[in-house]
Amino acid sequence: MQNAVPISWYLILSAILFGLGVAGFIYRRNIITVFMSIELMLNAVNLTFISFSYKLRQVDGHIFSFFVMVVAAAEAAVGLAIILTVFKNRETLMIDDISSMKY
Amino acid sequence: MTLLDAVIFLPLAAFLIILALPKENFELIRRFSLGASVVTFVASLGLIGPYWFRNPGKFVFDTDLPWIASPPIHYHVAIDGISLWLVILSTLLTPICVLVSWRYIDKYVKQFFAFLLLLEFGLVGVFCALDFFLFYVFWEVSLVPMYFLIGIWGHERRIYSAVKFFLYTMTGSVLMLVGIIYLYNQSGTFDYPRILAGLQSGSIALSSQAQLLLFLAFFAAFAIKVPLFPLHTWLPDAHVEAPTAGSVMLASVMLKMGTYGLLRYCVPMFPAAARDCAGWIVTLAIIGIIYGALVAMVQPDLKKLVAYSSVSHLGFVVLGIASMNVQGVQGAVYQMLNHGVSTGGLFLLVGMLSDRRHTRLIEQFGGLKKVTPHLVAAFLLVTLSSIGLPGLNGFVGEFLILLGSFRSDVLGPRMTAFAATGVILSATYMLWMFQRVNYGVVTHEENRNLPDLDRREWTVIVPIIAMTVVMGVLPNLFLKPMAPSVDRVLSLIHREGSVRAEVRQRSGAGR
Amino acid sequence: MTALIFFIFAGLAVFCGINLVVQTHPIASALSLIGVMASLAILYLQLGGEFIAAAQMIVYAGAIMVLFVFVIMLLNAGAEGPSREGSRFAKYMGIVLLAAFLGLISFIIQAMLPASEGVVFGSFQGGTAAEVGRKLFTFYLLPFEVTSVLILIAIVGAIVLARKEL
Amino acid sequence: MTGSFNAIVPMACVTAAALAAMVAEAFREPGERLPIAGLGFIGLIGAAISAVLLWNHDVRSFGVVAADNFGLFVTLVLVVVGLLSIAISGPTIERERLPEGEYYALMLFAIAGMMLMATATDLLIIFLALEILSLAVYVLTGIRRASRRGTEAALKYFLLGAFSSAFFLYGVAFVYGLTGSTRLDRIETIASQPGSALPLVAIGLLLVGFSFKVSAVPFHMWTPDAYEGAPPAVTGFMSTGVKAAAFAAFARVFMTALAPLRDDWSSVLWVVAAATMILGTVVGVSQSSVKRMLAYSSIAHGGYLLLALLSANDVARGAILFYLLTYAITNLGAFGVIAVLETTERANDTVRDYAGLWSARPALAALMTIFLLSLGGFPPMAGFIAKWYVFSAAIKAGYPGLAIIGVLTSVVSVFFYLRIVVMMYMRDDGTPAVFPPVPALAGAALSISAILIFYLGILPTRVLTWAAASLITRF
Amino acid sequence: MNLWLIPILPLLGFLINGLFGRRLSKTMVSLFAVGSVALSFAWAVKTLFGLGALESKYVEHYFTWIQSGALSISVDFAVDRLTAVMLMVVTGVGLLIHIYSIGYMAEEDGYYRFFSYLNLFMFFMLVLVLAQNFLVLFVGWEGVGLCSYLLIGYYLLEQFATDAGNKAFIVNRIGDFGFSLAIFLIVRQFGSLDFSKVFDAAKGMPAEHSAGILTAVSLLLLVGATGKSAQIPLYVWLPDAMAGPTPVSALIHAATMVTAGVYMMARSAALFTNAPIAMDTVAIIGLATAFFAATIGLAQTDIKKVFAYSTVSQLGYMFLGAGVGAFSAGIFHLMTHAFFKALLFLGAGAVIHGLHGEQDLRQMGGLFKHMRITAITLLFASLAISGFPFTSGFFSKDAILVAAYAHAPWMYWIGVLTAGMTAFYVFRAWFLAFTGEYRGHAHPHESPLVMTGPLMLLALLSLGGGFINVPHWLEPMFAEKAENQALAWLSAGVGVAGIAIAYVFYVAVPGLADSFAKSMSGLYKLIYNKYFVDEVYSAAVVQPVVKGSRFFLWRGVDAGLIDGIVNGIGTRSRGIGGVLRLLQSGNIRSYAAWVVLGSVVVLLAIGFAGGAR
Repeated sequence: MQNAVPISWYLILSAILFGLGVAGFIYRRNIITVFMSIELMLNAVNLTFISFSYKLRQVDGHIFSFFVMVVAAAEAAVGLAIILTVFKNRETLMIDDISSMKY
Repeated sequence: MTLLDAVIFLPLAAFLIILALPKENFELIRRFSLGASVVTFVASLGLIGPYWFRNPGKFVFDTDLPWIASPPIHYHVAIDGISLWLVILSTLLTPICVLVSWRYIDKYVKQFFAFLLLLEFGLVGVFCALDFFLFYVFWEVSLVPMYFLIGIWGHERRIYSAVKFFLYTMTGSVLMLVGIIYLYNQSGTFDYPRILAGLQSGSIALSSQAQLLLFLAFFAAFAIKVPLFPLHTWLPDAHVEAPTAGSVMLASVMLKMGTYGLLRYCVPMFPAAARDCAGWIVTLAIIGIIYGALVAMVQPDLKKLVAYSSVSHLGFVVLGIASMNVQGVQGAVYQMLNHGVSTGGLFLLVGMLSDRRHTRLIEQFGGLKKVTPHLVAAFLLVTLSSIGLPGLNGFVGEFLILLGSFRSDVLGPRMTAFAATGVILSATYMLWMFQRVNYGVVTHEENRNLPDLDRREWTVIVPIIAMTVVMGVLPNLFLKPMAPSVDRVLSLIHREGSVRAEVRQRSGAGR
Repeated sequence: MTALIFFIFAGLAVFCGINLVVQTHPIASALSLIGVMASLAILYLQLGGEFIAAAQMIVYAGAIMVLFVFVIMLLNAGAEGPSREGSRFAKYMGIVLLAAFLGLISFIIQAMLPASEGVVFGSFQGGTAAEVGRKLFTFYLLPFEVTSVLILIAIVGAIVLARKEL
Repeated sequence: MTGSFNAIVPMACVTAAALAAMVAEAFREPGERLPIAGLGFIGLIGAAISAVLLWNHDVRSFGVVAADNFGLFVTLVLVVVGLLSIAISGPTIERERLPEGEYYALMLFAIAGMMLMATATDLLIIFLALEILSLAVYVLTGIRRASRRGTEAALKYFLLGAFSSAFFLYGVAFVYGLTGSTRLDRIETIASQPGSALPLVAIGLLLVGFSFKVSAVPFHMWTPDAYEGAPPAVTGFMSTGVKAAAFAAFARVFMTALAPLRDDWSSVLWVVAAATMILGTVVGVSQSSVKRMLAYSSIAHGGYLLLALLSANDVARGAILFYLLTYAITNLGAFGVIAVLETTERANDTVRDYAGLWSARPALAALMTIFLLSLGGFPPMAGFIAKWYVFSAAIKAGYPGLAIIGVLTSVVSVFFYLRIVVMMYMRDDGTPAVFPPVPALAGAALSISAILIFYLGILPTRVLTWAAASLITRF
Repeated sequence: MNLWLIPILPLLGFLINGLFGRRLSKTMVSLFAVGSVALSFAWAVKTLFGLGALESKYVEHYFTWIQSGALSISVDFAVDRLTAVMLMVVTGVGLLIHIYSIGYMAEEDGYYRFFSYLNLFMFFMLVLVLAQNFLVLFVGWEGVGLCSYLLIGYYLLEQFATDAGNKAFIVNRIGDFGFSLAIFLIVRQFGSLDFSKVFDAAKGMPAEHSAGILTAVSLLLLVGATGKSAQIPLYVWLPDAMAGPTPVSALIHAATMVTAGVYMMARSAALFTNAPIAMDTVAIIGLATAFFAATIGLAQTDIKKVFAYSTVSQLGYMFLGAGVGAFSAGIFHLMTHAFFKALLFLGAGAVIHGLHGEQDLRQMGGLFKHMRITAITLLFASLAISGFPFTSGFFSKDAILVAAYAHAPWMYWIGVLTAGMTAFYVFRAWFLAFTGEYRGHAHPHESPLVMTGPLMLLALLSLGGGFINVPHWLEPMFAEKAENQALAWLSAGVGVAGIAIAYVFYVAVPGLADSFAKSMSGLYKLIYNKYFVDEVYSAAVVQPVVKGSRFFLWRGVDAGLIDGIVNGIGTRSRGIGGVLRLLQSGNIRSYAAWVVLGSVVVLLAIGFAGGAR
């Protein structure tokens, strides 16, 4: 197949998505969006795992990304709970407002 | 378990026991500390024995027990004729400090005396340790109680001074720590005699650059402790702010850790580097002598004056060590003791004055001779000893040091002449101070009814006076036991062929 | 065909990713994220990850994102207000760093796999539920059990933090 | 591939204790007091016993958990961390009326995760363990739900933690891609092939992930905020436990699997270690909150550990372990004092609040002094031996420059430890501060810590021998 | 022979009075003080008789004082002919002055203190004299300086007295600085400090080797001697030293201590004689001092100051003697000077005592009828110092001048001129005090016998002391020559002329002196103010040193520079810390940016380190 997409393109896609996640983390001001950016980064990592798995013809990568999903779920539960408590305390979700401790 | 171990650990035991004493019973605590320190002192006198009768010149009371298995760190202590006297100096001054603090310290009495004894433990340990690791431990152990003594019982700016003292000395000592570790990595041992033997035989091969760096690492620690110009500025602050006992221990014993370190470790281990640096060291020492004296002259504060005088006096000691010949080194050791006695005495007396008047400013005194004749008489004697009047202790040390430096190829006559101006200057500032404090008419009403020495203060000051006279008249009592050890150190210093032949001949003539 | 699918869904994923970053309303971002996930599921499928593609849709898009949306709704989070004083460092350095980071990673990937093979749909079929299950419960038994603890912690943690009374 | 289960017995004990704590809490009548902490003690002691029994047996389970001496030593350190943390948690739980069962359960879960992390020989397991302990600690950090600072700390810690986990995971993905495995032995095999193509990006990303967890500069930013906001017992717990676990894994990965590529990462680590030591101390100087100050001190201590890690010789392994142990005891002691001093009305957290502590609570002041001096590296406290060991390793490995930076920064750090000492002893003026009474359990824990500090400082031989014997097993 | 008893006895006196004097009655104090010196004198006499002609040195060894390497310094005492002279002078004159002091000090408080210091002085002086090596000599040397310091500052309520004490000690220290360097040089060169060893070695040195080193040693010793014996440029302390009680001025600052420099040079003659340059220097310094001090003495109005400058001047003579090689003449003059100068001071003391502390000549006059014994004894002393024929001064001074003539005639002429001035100002003082009308307000009275007795004894010695042929006695030690009767008479004549002029100025034509002074007011002022030397020293040395130390070294270098740097490091690092902590902005996004920054840096660095693998 001449026009097949090389595996590295998948990896670069994942890198782009990872970068977008990082950008979201840095540029978004809503905590929940920031948290979602992390999920985007994890997705990007998953794509990397799957791509490598394909290249290696192994199933292990799939299992790794499965674990990542589990971890993501757990993080989401805890993270959203933390966000809830923060919101209860401050009535805001703007990340710039959560900076009372500094220096 | 030798007598030396007992001398080292008695203060520690006393420290622990004091911690267990009830803190309200001041009298018990005081008496106990006095008793313990006196017992330690008496025990330490026993250490003279071997030096007096057989005088081996090598280390005696040698205890070498494994402490930490790997890396091989030993509890290795012993004394030779040099450390012997410094140990005795420490043990002598501790009971004196206990006595002088008897009434002055009225809060946290228990802790004060505990720290004092802990300090003694550290100081004695420093002078006995022959394992670098152990040495460093003692070195730092002595730092902490002194820090508290200054910081808790000191005067107005005590905190600044305590912290300054602590950081200054610690900066030096950590560099020494790096040096120690490096040396360990090269030699596989912390044992000082073994390292020395290795360096001597060449089995521990160090490049000359490494030697120089190691020398400087050790030197940094010791020079700060001495203190050598321009690293001295912690000293006036610490002295001024410390309580009397703290000042005394600091000046009399603690500064000697620096010079002792130079003499015991720094120079014998790296003689070539020492010789390379000798010019610089000597220059700094001489600057310190003159500078300390000049600055002392214009101090308005008694304690500060004495403190700067210490800078000057310790400059002499360094000079003696740097001259690397027998008179210089013996003089240096002797001057360490002298300075311990004289400056210790000065601090005691200044402490007594400031106890009475709650000020240390010279201008606040005047005319005391009429009010407190005995105190002033003692003051005079100690002052004279400090300015090196022949017949008193200071003279012998200064004489030997200057003689040594005069004959040394590093220094020579011209440098010595510079250094000797310190003798003139010391007379100037001490006598001027003495005049302003004691002579003339009483200018401040508060001074008119100051009490003279009481019994306790007599007890404190008499040993000092006795020592100044005995050490001045019979210096050989002290020089003879140390002589073989000094010779040993010198033979280490001059072990390499790099000494020019004529120089050796010249110093050989004097040996 | 494979290439086409890749380009369509890769493009969609990148678009949704960008949208996530650009949108100011969290719901929009959440929906974009779901879009990314869906696109990626297709790509997973293309790479032979049947099971993982399904899990992506069910677990990730289905469960996790629902949780997000739920919380957004619960907190009634609106669009971000006008930018307040935030971190200037982050604002200016961020884009530079990001570019540097991306460039580095891409360069390294290219350098690492200079002549990588093309992806052919169906050439790797180890990603079925059966394969995954077999390996998961033998070789990866311990990690699997460990995740149970992880989830337990998540539950306990969420309860501790979010429960009502006290 | 399952083999023996023995290697996971210690963490299983702790997990069981955690579950028991949860169950106990669930069945607790409102207002009833249960000795839940006791369950934790039992579990931890069980872990300790099993670890001791496993000593020298080099057991491994599932191919991914290695109960080698290195791991077991860290396990024991973690047991100590756990025991002390639980002991000093009492006052905070009492005062803040925290859910006791959940609190201890989370703490025990976190310890189990830490133990797993310390003994794992597979990057995936390390990642999972990392998540376990992180999630538990995030929750513990924010467990004072009503506290603005506590929740802010939890949020910061959580967001940044998750962010850096993603980096770490990305690194794992690259490692996997290049080696086809996440097992350290396999990675090492590949890494040691000449001209190995193990991607440097993988090393870099792993380094970032670990650096974040050990709060190395510039990945340390979360540390002061999280430490300040968390309850002091939790701060003590995470500054020691998380650090110990992370360092154990860090050391295991970099000193075995990636050791063949040492040339590639050593210079980076050099800079990171230097920056960490310097920044931790220098910024620590200008702090006024004790917790924050100790946070920066903890960053600096991380720097010393990095120095040992960088040295990567046989001395260094022992040094890391011994340092972790002494640091755990010392720092927990210090945070224990902080925890004891905190009241609902006053945080008693600024340096100034310590004025006159000596006259009010002499024993507490003495203990704090011991802890601080040990942190500063003063003989005959354990901290000195630890530091000395680290510098020894560094000099042996040919990093005298770093060692000098290390000793000098430790002087600077002494400056800020002394500020507290100064306040406690030397500033006696002003209104007498109100200090709460010391609970018996916490007091005992602190005293035992102090004794241990002296024990390790004066007679360290035994423990040093153990630490030195704890080589990371080659697979 | 137990030489040690000679110094130890006064030391015992010192200890007893010093420790218990406060509780003893004045009688007891005097008993111990004077008794100890008397015993010492007696023991000295007995010893000297026992030793006979002293053809060779008699040495007693006691113990090793300092043993350092090969250098061994022991405490030895020795007696030779030179020492014998000194012993007699010191103990004899000392005894007389002690006795005198009983009366003079009777009214002072701190009586015991005075006597204990005086006894201590005797101890150190005797140690100095008896010493058999340089270092023990140095002990005595500094010890007498100490006592001088203590006794000058005896009136310790007076600022100027204690100032003078400090000045004396410090200026002496400057001299001792040279002395100690000389000692070091001797040790380096000869390996010993023992007189016999050093001098034998020096004599045995070939001339071409010896000149340089011996010159250096001698010049350094000279520095010490100028300090102790108040020669240019270090004489400034002696006039001020008159702030002490008069017996002190007599004993220490006239008869004994200040002559120690001369003694020391005579003792080291073996070194000096082989160092011609040093000898010339000694002579020139001595001559210059003699001359300048005499000129200052012309215009002083304080009776003690007059005698003080005369002491400086006379010491200059002794230096001149030593410098021209006439050591025995120098010692001879030392002895006679001890007699007549002690007498002058004691007499002046009697006058002051009789006038209740008045020292200003302008407040005296016509005292002859009130205190005849004092006046007559003083007259004898004045004659002696003027070199009036057949008085003691005639013999000794002329011995020096004759020797000077043999060395260089111009020295002789200056010496003669000085002798004339000496006669003038001494008699000026005598005339002003005893003749004419009493100008003061006190009630003059004669002193008690305990004071006049010593005066009379000393008067006898001043008159007849010249017949003790010291040069002959010392001949075995110092080879000497030079006899010239004519020159002797000439200088005696000049002396008589000086007396005559004084008579004209102050008795025959009163008022002449004042108009003369007015006509040469510039010169007069210069002389009256002692050439402003103290002021110059103060402005050129003392003030710069003090101010420089205070403002430059202490405030500038110590507090400013060094502590500035140290504290600067402290504040700077705090400052750096303060800046670095600002990075910790509290904002999560910034933290994240840092993480990214770190990652990029790490990746780049690893990339570079790994050679972009």
